[in-house]
Amino acid sequence: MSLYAVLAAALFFLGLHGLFAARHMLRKILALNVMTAAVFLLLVVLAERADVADSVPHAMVLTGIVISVGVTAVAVILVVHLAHGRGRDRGD
Amino acid sequence: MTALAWVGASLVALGVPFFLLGTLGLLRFPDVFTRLHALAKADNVGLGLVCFGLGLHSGSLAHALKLALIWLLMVIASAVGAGLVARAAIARGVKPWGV
Amino acid sequence: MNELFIAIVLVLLGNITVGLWRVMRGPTAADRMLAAETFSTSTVAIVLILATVTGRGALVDVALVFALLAALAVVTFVSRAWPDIGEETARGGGGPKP
Amino acid sequence: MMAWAITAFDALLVALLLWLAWQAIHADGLFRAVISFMVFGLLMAVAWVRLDAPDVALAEAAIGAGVTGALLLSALGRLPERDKEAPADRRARGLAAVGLAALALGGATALATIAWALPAPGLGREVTEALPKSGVDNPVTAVLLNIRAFDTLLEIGVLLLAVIATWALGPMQWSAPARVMSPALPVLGRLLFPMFVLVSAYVLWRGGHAPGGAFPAGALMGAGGVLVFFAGAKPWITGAELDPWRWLLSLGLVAMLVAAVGVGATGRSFFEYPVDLAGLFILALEVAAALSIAILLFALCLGGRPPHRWGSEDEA
Repeated sequence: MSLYAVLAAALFFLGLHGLFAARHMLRKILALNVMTAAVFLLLVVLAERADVADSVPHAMVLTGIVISVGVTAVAVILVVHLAHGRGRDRGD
Repeated sequence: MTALAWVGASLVALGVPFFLLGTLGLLRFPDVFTRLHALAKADNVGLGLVCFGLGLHSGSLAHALKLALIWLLMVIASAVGAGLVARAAIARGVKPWGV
Repeated sequence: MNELFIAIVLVLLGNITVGLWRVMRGPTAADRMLAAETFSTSTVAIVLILATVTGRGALVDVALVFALLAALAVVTFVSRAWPDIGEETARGGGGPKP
Repeated sequence: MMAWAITAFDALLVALLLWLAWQAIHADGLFRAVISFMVFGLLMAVAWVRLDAPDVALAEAAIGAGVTGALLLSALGRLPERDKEAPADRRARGLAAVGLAALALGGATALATIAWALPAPGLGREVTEALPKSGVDNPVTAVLLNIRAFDTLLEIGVLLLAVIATWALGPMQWSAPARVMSPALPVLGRLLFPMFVLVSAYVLWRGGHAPGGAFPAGALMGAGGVLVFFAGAKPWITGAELDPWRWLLSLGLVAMLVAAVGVGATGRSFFEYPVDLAGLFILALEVAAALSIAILLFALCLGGRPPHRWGSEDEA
């Protein structure tokens, strides 16, 4: 299981790096999603470690998954609007 | 019961070569239309064998019916998907290999 | 028997790994999409076998959800995305959108 | 033999997930990135299975592999320009990436070790003790709809806000009818719709005593709605009559608020259900939450205000 803890940490930094390094907005959204996945992973791994099976982190992750899809949807629509707005400004 | 479980397990094992062949087709076939076969045929036979085998292995009818439903849904999805991708590819002007 | 099943699951995951080559290579968007669809079939098989190994019936439901939604990606791709995407290198395909 | 094979499986899965995440952020071509991310979501569900979190795996299967993929692919079709990266600075970025990767690996191991060293009593014992009074047998459902029902209330509120935000930005962003018509599409919609209803109801019903419940059921129903809609079905309510939309979209939030405040009339505090009626309360809230999550996800996937008449709209 410790393998997955390392995965969570690595994914988090990967996503953080992507959030700054990626040029295209859509990639930034993907990076953000990778980071959320990493956080969920860490929560579930820690829940696994507890002495008694702990369902509170699972419930939090369930809530988090639904919220992250909401955030992704809003961000994606904003990117689409942004892309079209930019195109008009440049005159093409 | 144990005999049934063994038959089921060997059916599951028998499904694996189909997945491998499907991936081989995915990698080696020359164009989209031929590669569709890998998706629509080989993998679904593999999944069918796995589902059938696991159904026999579990020895419970309800479980086996659920597995059959899963297989049916996957077959529908890949049949429709393959047809759609082929249509879209033709509409886009992708030429079949050798034509 | 569980040993056999775990070995099979390992082989299937390796199979996905090899298939990723097609996602990376393309050449058309349809090829990448196709490869992703193939992976979802393999994933259903992996989840089903893991369900048997761990004896958790709930995992079969996970596979059921996958199977139900398997068509969603292809349908979205064909009806929404592909007609508009400028292809990187289409084999005799249409060029990028004007 | 078994332990070895399981470790190999985990290692391969972890390596694949890292590789796919890297590809999603840095691969050439947006489409390749999106497909990599979709495969990433698929394999994350396998990771949840390995981590013994079937509830999360169910939700991830419906949302990560379903709704998010559909959202990203639809957006890709609407983006006018491909992301062009100047080839000149790609080498410099590659070097920077190597440095950052080293840094990240160091930081990652440090973080993982720290997380590992944390004391981990967890709340498992408390939940198990409260379970008989909660009204259901599945601890995750108990946490979501009784013990921490407040979180669920806020979460549905966030989803509602997201829908309001996207609809406020203008009309629907992707057209309703499919671009490539095929006789298989309407058949697919007709065939799958009853299956979606059936399986969602089943997942919802199972939530009381086994993994499942309002979240996966709602997500599945929402994703199913999107699939059937993309296959050519037209919802019976349009954008011309927004009242039904308003009621449907706020259904879950209203139900949760009524349950939260309503118990106050009998002198109880916020979300404190009567113990003997808790099961009933949770069932009602689950149905409301599932329907509401389904409708909200569907509304999100429209990518904007629905048109006045289906099928006649022009894209913005």
